Amino acid sequence: MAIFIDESTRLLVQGITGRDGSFHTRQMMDYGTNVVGGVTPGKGGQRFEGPSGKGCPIFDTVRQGVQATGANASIIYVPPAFAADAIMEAAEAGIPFIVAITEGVPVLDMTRVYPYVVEHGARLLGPNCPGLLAPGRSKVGIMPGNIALQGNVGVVSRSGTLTYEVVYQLTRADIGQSTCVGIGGDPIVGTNFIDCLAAFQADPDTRAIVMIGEIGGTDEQKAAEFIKANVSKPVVGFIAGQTAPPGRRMGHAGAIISGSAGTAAEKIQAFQDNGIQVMKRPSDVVPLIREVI
Amino acid sequence: MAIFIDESTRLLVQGITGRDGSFHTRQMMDYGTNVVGGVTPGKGGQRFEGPSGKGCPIFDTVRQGVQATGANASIIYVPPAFAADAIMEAAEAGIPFIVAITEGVPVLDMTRVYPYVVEHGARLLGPNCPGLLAPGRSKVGIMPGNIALQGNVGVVSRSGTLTYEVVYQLTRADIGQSTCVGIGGDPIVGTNFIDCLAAFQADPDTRAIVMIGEIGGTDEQKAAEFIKANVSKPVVGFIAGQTAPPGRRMGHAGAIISGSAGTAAEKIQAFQDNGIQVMKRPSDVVPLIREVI
Amino acid sequence: MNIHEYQAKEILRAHGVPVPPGEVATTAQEAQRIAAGFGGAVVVKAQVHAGGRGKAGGVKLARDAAEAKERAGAILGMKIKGLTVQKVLITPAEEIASEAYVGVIVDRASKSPVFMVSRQGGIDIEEVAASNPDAIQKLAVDARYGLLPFQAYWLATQLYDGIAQQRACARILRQLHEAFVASGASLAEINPLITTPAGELKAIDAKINIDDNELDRRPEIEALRDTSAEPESETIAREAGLTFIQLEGNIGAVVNGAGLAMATMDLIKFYGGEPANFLDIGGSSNPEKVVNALRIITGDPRVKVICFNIFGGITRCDDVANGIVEATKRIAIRVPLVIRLTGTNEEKALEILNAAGYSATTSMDEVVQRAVELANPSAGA
Amino acid sequence: MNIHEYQAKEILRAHGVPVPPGEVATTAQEAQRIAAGFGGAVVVKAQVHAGGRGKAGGVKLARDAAEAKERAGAILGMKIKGLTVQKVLITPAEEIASEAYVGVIVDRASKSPVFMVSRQGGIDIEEVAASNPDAIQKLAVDARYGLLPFQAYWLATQLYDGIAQQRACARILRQLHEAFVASGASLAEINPLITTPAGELKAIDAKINIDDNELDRRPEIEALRDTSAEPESETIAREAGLTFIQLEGNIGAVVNGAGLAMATMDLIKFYGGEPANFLDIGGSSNPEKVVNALRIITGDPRVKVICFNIFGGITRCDDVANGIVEATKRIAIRVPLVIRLTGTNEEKALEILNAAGYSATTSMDEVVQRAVELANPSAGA
Repeated sequence: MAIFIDESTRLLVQGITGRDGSFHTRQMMDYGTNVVGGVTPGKGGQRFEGPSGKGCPIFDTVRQGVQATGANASIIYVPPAFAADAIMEAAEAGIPFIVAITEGVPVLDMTRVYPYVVEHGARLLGPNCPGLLAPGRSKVGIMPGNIALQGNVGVVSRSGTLTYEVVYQLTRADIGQSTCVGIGGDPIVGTNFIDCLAAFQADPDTRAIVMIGEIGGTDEQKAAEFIKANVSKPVVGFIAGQTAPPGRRMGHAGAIISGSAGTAAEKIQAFQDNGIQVMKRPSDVVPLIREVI
Repeated sequence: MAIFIDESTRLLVQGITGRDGSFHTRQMMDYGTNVVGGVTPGKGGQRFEGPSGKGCPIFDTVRQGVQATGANASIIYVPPAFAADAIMEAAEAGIPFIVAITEGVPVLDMTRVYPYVVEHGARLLGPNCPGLLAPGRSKVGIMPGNIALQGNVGVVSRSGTLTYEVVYQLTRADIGQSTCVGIGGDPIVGTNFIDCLAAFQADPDTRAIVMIGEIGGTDEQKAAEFIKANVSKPVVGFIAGQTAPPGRRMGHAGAIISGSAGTAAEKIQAFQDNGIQVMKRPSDVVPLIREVI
Repeated sequence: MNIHEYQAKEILRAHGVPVPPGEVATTAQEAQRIAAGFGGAVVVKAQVHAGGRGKAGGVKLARDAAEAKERAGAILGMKIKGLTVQKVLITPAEEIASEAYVGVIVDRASKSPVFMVSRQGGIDIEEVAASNPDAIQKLAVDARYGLLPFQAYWLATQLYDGIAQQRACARILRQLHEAFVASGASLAEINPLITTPAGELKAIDAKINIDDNELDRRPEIEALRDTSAEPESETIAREAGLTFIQLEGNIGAVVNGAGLAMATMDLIKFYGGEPANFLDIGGSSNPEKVVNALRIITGDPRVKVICFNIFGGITRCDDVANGIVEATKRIAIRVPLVIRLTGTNEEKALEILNAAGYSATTSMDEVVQRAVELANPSAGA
Repeated sequence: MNIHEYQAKEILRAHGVPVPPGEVATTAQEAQRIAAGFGGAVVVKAQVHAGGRGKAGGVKLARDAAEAKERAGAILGMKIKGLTVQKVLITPAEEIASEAYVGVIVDRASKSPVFMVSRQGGIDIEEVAASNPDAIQKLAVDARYGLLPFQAYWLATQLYDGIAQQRACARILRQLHEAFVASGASLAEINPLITTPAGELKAIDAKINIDDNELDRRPEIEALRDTSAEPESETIAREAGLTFIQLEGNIGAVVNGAGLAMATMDLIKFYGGEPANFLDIGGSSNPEKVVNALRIITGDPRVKVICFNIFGGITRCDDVANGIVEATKRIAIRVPLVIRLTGTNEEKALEILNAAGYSATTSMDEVVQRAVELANPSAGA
């Protein structure tokens, strides 16, 4: 088992013929993900050639792609100006799980996209996220497949490359993962920590959880309270930005400290108050996870 | 029992100080409706004086009115330009049952209002409707109270004054009504025939139903199918506009025949096909209802 | 409210839709001058609020300016479905490779604007709907979001195969939707949307109907009303806040409420009479409305009796009674009035009428039967 | 992106908000001339991207044009939170009966724009939030519907008691919301919104922050960027597609991803070092970005070592390696480079680096410890 994706995932790639879309589609095919089709307006009817004889048909619209392939998940690599539309197109076509990799989506677009996705009964992961990886089963996103190892630790993170770092540390120590999920660092994302924590709690293959937060907002504090109330599995946490100067934006929209809300100290305190073991540096994940499983 | 309203209805009147609002508030108070407050921006804090020592406080906003009075229904008499906003205000304030009397609401306004009301878990009756009357119990609208008689026939109609005509015929024949509902003739209304038919079917005090439709659209045809499938109580039907010339708009937006859809003949056929007794003229309601109860 | 083709095209043009140029002429000479300005072949199109202009001979090709003058001369003044043509639109003739239909209406069932598109353009969408419903693709627009780009593109893929035309069509659909919303329309359609031999998309004919309820807040749209294109009695009625439709019979009817008015017409026919009109004085009562109603009805020489059927609700019977009394003072009414009044303030109304020498009944059957007898003494009820 | 007060006011004015007149001066003479044009007392306000201008002495009242010249002379060139004031706004002094706060931000928790209003205007809303949270009323706006009239009116009733001011405020709130959406803002506020002794509402100070992601589709907003009001290195970085923040230490860092970059800074501190910067080369890899990153970092004389921490995902390690090799050809790099590369195309990257004489590790702890040692030989890890 894994969360959100597994061997039955039938993936459609929106923006399959772009630079990033085509590169990562090949990577996903290589990993064994069942990529059933791609979407690029005007290229419907063509075929996408993947590695080792793999490939898939290309469609003009998601609706056509779903009708032809029975896709049940979609991943989006289109440029930011078109990302909101692509997400809504996937939701309207009945795709239940949508991953938006695209970075730079205007947040006001997301204020309309989010309710649209909810109304259509879909789950959105991202935008501005690395997607997710169920090691040995399916990869939907851009996480390097070779750094992960199948196992029983669930990883959830607001960051992209920092997630890889933690996963890499676990794998080098021979600690496998059930699913690694990057939820994205934008102010409005479709899936938050709590959604993932609840899914990991329900997943019989997950025995412990690593949660990687960063400065800005109060999602980690809320997640910590949720963990105390609803998660019986052990959780290890990390907060990036402990030494960031206050009041400056650190790269993504999420990483900003305004006033007293959202500092690393506050979040670490919330972790400690709710029984979550706190990592001082990424490599601490290994001893802390070893302690709990 | 009655449908949608009863003795526990606590009514707020939006537009209480206008010509129509103040007149009909007095009529409703006279009838015994529990009018708990009114709303007119800028007149908050004043008092509305009703008949025979009755009266109620006036508020600037619906939210304030609901907080102060615990209102659970609202009726709207504001001018058409403000009606959409008034309906949404009532829904947002948590009013579960909203009656919009206002005639002339732009239909594009309603395309946004309808989903808003649904999202807020409210029921809207109207707009451009006469409201409803549960004889002897409560009156929320503009139907003349003195033409109705408490009893066991449910009346539902797309028309205003034609409803009064039918109710009047019943009362003169000493046949009482459980609730008389005018759903309004606009293209987009909050409550349709089927909603009312389902409520009458569930209402133990209703033993037979009179349904008054008119030319235009396919609501009567759908209602007829619904009746066959879901309504065990006897239904008597009427369609206005049997002699209307095709292609002309007959007063309200609803009453237009375009192409072959929505003619009186088609609707009468649908009634007959689904076991509904058809009245040739309004006064036929009496013998037909006598037959079935 | 109906507006003319040339007005609808102006609105679409303002929203970016590719509409070929066109100018309106009210005389044959003007048509000639406009056609000469365009050069080459033009189409002369009757501007009239009626469907089926083409079949009625209201749309003609002219090879040159001289022929345009001749065509315009023939079309101007002709009657189409009872309406006199007073304006023609002159527009350059276009070469057509294919024709599509695109339109948007407010749909009762989905409570939304619904787009309809079809590769079968150039004929009435109702005909396509009847003969080949599968040739129409529909899409409901959630008004909270508007027509989304992917939806416009999907519709476009139903009409065109190449990406260039799909993109052009998607753009036109979004512009059409903007025009629809901005003008408070209940219907907006382009039919045909042609493809030229060079692959360009152009809107060759267009129709926009406006929701009457939008006019108060859109004076620029209200200003498009062409009162010369509708019967005068209907113009007077509308300005008086009445809904009036002229019919062929001899029994004038004054009723409050559209449903009751239709039922009254039906009942007149039921008892063997013929209604002279549909007239709804509406929900909000005002004695002046009654005066205007009587003025309009008495203007029809065929009317032999006037039948009031008023059921008071928001309309108050006393206001109507006052209107009747007032009207008899100001207008010479030479036909009998038969009156039915029931509902709000009924007693006051009866007092007012009795004081002025009128009687009234409370029965709709009775008043209609009486009217039929008076209109046509030979016919029994 | 931050814009200046005078720019924010221009946007609000364009949406109908009552904003008193104002002009920008870059010299004391110009300030005098503008003040003379207004006549009477004016306020001279530093235009700088930093909060707390008033406390820092950047906002001064001047009774006449001569005093305005003097005040402007004192404010122009002063430093507020490290930023030099290069422009002042001159605006007529207003009589104030009361001050309110109105603002709208994008809120993570409700995933919506949220309005905040308070009768306690003229001070930072953060202070009010801390000292008297009940003095702030909030309302989330469903972006599918926008700020509805009744919502604006409800907010207005929280600030004003009379209907005239409530209506005026509701109108301003709707205009503020329009400006917020039209400019792609993440924050828009009027503070204070004053009431004059005559009862008029006026926006006396305004702030709008723009979502950087909106700039591509809003060139007119991008054009408001004042690069003279930000550190030059940050301007260069932004134009190169990098996120760069200057810090105080001596270890330059080049990282991909904001989270990993922050974690790298944290780890530098953990091992006793001090980061010289935050630098994120972003998600989409391009060798040129690495060249630019090295160019910026090597421009800082304090930097003693440059630490690469790259974990390839959408960024490909070989692109980064190519960038490093390319940069060493084009820039004289006088400090040691320590490199960590893991992930997508890691092997190719190592080949490229080895061929150019560089080595790399795959351990973040190792590379950071090495950097700290090189920067500060006396401090042990």
